[in-house]
Amino acid sequence: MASAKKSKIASLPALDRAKALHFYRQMVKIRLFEEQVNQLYLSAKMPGLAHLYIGQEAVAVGVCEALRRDDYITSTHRGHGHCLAKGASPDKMFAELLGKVAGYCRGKGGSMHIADQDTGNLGANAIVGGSAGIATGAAMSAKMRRSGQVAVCFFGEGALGQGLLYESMNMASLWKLPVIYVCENNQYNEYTNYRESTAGEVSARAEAFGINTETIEGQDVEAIYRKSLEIIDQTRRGNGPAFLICNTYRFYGHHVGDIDRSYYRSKKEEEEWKTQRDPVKLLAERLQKSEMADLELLQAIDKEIGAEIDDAVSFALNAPYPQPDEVDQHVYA
Amino acid sequence: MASAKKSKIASLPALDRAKALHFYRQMVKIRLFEEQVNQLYLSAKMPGLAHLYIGQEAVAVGVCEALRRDDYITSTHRGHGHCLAKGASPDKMFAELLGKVAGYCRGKGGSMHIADQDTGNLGANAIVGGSAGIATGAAMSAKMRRSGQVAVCFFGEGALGQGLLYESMNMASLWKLPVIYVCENNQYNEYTNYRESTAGEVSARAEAFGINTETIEGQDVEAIYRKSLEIIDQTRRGNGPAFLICNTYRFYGHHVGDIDRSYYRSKKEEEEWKTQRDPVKLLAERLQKSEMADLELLQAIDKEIGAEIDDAVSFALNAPYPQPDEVDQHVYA
Amino acid sequence: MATIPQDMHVTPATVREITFGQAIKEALAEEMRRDPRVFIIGEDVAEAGTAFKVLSGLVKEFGTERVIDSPISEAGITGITVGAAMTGMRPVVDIMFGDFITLTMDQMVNQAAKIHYMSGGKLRVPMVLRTTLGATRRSAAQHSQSLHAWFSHIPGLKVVLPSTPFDAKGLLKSAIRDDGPVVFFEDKMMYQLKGPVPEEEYTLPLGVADIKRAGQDITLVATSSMVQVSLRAAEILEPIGISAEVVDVRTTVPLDTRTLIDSARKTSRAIVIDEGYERYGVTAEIASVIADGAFYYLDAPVKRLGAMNVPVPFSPVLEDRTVPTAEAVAEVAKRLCNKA
Amino acid sequence: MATIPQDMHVTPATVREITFGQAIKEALAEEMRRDPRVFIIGEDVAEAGTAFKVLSGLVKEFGTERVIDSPISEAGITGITVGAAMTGMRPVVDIMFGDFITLTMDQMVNQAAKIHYMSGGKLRVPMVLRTTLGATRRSAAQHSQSLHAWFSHIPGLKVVLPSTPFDAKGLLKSAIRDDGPVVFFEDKMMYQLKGPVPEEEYTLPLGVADIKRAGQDITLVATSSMVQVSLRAAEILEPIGISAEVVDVRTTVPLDTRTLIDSARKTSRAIVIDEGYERYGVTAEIASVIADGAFYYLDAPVKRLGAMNVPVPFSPVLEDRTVPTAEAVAEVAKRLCNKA
Ligand SMILES: Cc1ncc(C[n+]2csc(CCOP(=O)(O)OP(=O)(O)O)c2C)c(N)n1
Ligand SMILES: Cc1ncc(C[n+]2csc(CCOP(=O)(O)OP(=O)(O)O)c2C)c(N)n1
Ligand SMILES: [Mg+2]
Ligand SMILES: [Mg+2]
Repeated sequence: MASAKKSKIASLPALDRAKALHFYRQMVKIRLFEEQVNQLYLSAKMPGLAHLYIGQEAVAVGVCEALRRDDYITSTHRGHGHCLAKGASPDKMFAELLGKVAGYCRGKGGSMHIADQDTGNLGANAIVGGSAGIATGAAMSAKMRRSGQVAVCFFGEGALGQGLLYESMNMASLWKLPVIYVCENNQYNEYTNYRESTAGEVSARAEAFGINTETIEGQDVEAIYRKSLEIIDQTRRGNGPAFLICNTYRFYGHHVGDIDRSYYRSKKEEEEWKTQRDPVKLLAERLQKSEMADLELLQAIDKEIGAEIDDAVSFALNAPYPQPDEVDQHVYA
Repeated sequence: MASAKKSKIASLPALDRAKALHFYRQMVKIRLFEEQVNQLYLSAKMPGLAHLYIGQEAVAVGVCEALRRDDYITSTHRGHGHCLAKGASPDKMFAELLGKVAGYCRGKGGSMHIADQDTGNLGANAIVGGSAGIATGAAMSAKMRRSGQVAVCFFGEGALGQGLLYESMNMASLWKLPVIYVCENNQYNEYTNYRESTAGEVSARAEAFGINTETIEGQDVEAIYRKSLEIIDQTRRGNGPAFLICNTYRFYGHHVGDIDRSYYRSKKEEEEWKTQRDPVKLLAERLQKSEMADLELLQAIDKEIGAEIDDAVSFALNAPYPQPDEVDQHVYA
Repeated sequence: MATIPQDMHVTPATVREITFGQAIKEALAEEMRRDPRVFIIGEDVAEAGTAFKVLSGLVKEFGTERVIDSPISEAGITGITVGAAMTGMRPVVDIMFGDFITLTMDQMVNQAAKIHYMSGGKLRVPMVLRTTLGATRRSAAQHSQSLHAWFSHIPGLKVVLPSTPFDAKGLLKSAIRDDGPVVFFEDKMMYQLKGPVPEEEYTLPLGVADIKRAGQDITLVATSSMVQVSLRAAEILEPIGISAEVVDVRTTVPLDTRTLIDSARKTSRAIVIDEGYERYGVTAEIASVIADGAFYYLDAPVKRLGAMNVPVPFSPVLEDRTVPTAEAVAEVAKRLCNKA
Repeated sequence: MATIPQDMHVTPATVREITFGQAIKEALAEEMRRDPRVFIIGEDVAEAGTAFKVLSGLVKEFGTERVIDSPISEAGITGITVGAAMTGMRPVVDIMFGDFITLTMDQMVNQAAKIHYMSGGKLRVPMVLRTTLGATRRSAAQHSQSLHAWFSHIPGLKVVLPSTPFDAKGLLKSAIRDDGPVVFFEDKMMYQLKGPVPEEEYTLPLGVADIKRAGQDITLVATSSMVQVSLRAAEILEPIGISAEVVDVRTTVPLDTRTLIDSARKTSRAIVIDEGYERYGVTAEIASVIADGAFYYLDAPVKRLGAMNVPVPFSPVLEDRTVPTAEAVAEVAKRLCNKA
């Protein structure tokens, strides 16, 4: 099987049309999902806050498309993209965001804690860096069970400040665990540029533990997909953990309430990324250039997915809340 | 002052005799102190356990001799050597080890918690890696107070497993704090060889944070002293933190009760270090070769210090215990 | 500048209404002006003024050398704070959500709390750890806890839980001047609460409870967010002829046992209300101190209301059931007074 | 293989005397044989068999794939344990000294304890964290604490405190088979204590207190190390005509409140003894549960004896004053029974 994969990579041609269009669908799905989340917040229909993934879609899709359905991921407070990319359905996600019983966690988790074991999603985590040990442990479990699964630990560059990450990488490297640490460097820890919080070179942090480390452009879904296939394959064959740095950007605020951002980053910077480095636009252009799709087709897809998202939202809006007496259920397994 | 130091380094000749003999005295003091600790344990006169520094004397002396009296150090469970090298007196140390009120901590701290602010010793620490933040904070304080002090954080290679160390190094590098991390790699974390617990290269762990890192032979006090003068001077001038790796060896057990060690390291390995890489013997030989001292003089020094240690022990043995009602004093400042 | 005794009434002339958050900021600003050794370190405390915007503007006055943005390293910044405090500074570390103190426990409990004692009284750790507590912000299980019971359990730490802008300012100033480590918990939901605070400088002593409302029939002992809840409960009880005394403990360590016990002896009934998990929480200590100290005066068992013993759920319909309400407190009070 | 009800007496024929440490090792070995998903991870657990030599030999039978020596990374190994437990394994993580749980709090409290609830009951974390408690080993402030009150405060965690070899084995086996996270505290000073343990396999349910000695005049509720202390106190009280009932809570969560309250109602007096710091410790919860549940039956206030509220001092003359002794318990009992 592993060797089969290898040949697959070797022979990998220009992304085939079906796959390319599927990537597009997935990225559009995340984009439109998050725009709806923002609307739900602005219209005061969503309790609490949410952290939008808009601008980073290529990372979640590029990496998750290279995974098996039974492979594991752990995610972060900015987790909707990872969740969708791994295969979750928008209706149950919206239901969770609105605290409804039809949600993935029966409304108990909310935006920062969506988990879905059916797609290998071990859960978003509201503790920065909090899932580094969990993902590493899932990889250890996969190795012990000889299941051939790998675990991907998604985290923002802010988690480089958390000691747990280094403790985990050390053990992953020592024991050659099948875990891939995916650092999404969107340039900011909340309201602070990562250069003010991060000494030295990010790549050196993982290389120091003897971990195979790669840095790539985070807005190019195809590049991320190809690189992911390669390192995931290596990791799956028992060559030990890998560390992937994807340079990207969040187009909106740290959370939906972070409107005035001028004190920590310039409008100009935001405009540049939105106009020149939008991962969805970039893929759409490539699809048209390579004549895999014309504008019409892409617009049809947008429309179709827009409708799916709208249905998901109304499903969630109309779904019932949990019975109050559920409050003390699921404390002990 | 700083520049004065610089010229001092540049012009540093073969170690002058007075200094060389002083190094010898300090190393012998640690050696004999620890041998007495072992005796006190074997004769059941010391409560609890202690972790002997024998074999590593060159590190504490080489580094501390390059420090100002008002510079700070933090130490570990294996801390007697650092404490003596920074200027503590054996009598109050033995008193502390025996739980007497004349001890540095009035008997409340014991072997793993000796602190002595008069010599800048912020305390030994029984939590592996537990003082990484404290030393870094002391350096931050020195910088804020513009005191010109530096802080040295002594720790064993086992502390490389603790996330706090990485969190601390990141901030020390970001803010160019005057802290020197001294990693004493004595090859073992308790009963496990460090290679089984440490992935990659130790030096890369600090370099990853953009920290100036040096690895040296830990049994050569002169080499350690010279290298320390150099990096401490750099650090003191505001060039940021440094990381010094000293490869060394503990000649006896992890603690005084660790007698049968064959299951984790060979007699042969121990013998090689004791016979060929004993830092005290190596210095003694060098002193004789360079004709700074003859055997007679060295033996006289041994005898003199032996007497000092014996007096210190009997002082401690005869000293009174704290009054029982001291038990709830010093909980709140 | 005098310490204001709990019973003193501030003369109206000098008073203005400010929010709880402003009171915190004023206390920090005044202490930073007064003592150059005081500085602030934490995540997004400078330009951003914290996630709750409580410190907005401080960096303008004191600069980034004294209002320091840190990496996301709770253990590291707490350790740095301990080391700085041991060597001549008086740092205030900001831990954004109380849930994150889980990452600081070794530095606070094995280091900060014990260094003075382990050194036989030689070393001192004059630091303040400011953090938050309180649920019902729809922030779910990892951003809603009130974990002050943990620190209250540890000898060597003092623990402050203010319930009004006036108390917050006076207690924070005392915490900063204390020669040992103090943990200061702020209720996130209270930052906008307004209250009278004098223009003049003042401090409030740590270890002195405050009777927020005098009463005869039952004693409601409360902390932080639950003080306001208890005051509302007292209003519900008033019309039905139950006069409730509301005692704010203000600091769980040192605990003003005398005031609590005296009030319970006077009223013969007591309920302890706190937003931490009820089981093994601070209500247990306070209730057992009262049950012991007022044993021969009590007409009914001391009751406790804490947060429900469940991780804090996200869904509003569930979360609202986990925190004690004025109505719930009033119900228990009625039963104890046989008026239910 | 049947669960042994607390009152059952094991038939002598099948019983041998083994130490507390051997009982722990037997429980682990039996569960590892029975279930391939069980493994052990910790510092020096393999060849060294832990710092207390409790696991000596396990690595011979199960190999280094199932008895795993780790780096000195308490947070990391606990996190790995959580992740492994979520994905089909049943790990047992060894945290050498209870003082080091300070480093595991985020992984245990924000992750392990909440994952089942936050996922709406979908994900499970069947793991055991084994650690130690207890002072008087002359190990000073950072190696002598009994911090079980912290975990007992957290919904989602179960907390076990065995006091005999028999209980240790039966409770550890149940902890390993539990589908959620369980924290298991072992008294360092008890590892050499011998007691009867049947050859036959058995488990003991979590949440069932055990009356270790029946009595009429006063109830001594104790945990872990303090159960033996209480039994000795009962012997001191016997000759002077005070019949003490000793109740071992066995698990602080779930807490068998029924048994505790019934005993106190029967004897009309109670003392709660535990080796954790007294203030805001487990004695507070248990005492207030009894004071409430037995209010109308008590002839005297419920008293508490915990460790003195000071960091544990090194000097033997000081350390010995910080832990409750049989004599101290007996003194309090005499006063409560008006025989002092
Ligand atoms: C341990 C911890 N500290 C602080 C926070 C508050 N916080 C939430 S998100 C965030 C910034 C995270 O930045 P990054 O990891 O780069 O992720 P991004 O938000 O950029 O996706 C912070 C500080 C937290 N949730 N957990
Ligand atoms: C946080 C923590 N974990 C575990 C221990 C137990 N312990 C004491 S010393 C030690 C080994 C330390 O090895 P190293 O850092 O290399 O120092 P060395 O003993 O070799 O001087 C361990 C695991 C501890 N004291 N603190
Ligand atoms: Mg970021
Ligand atoms: Mg070592």
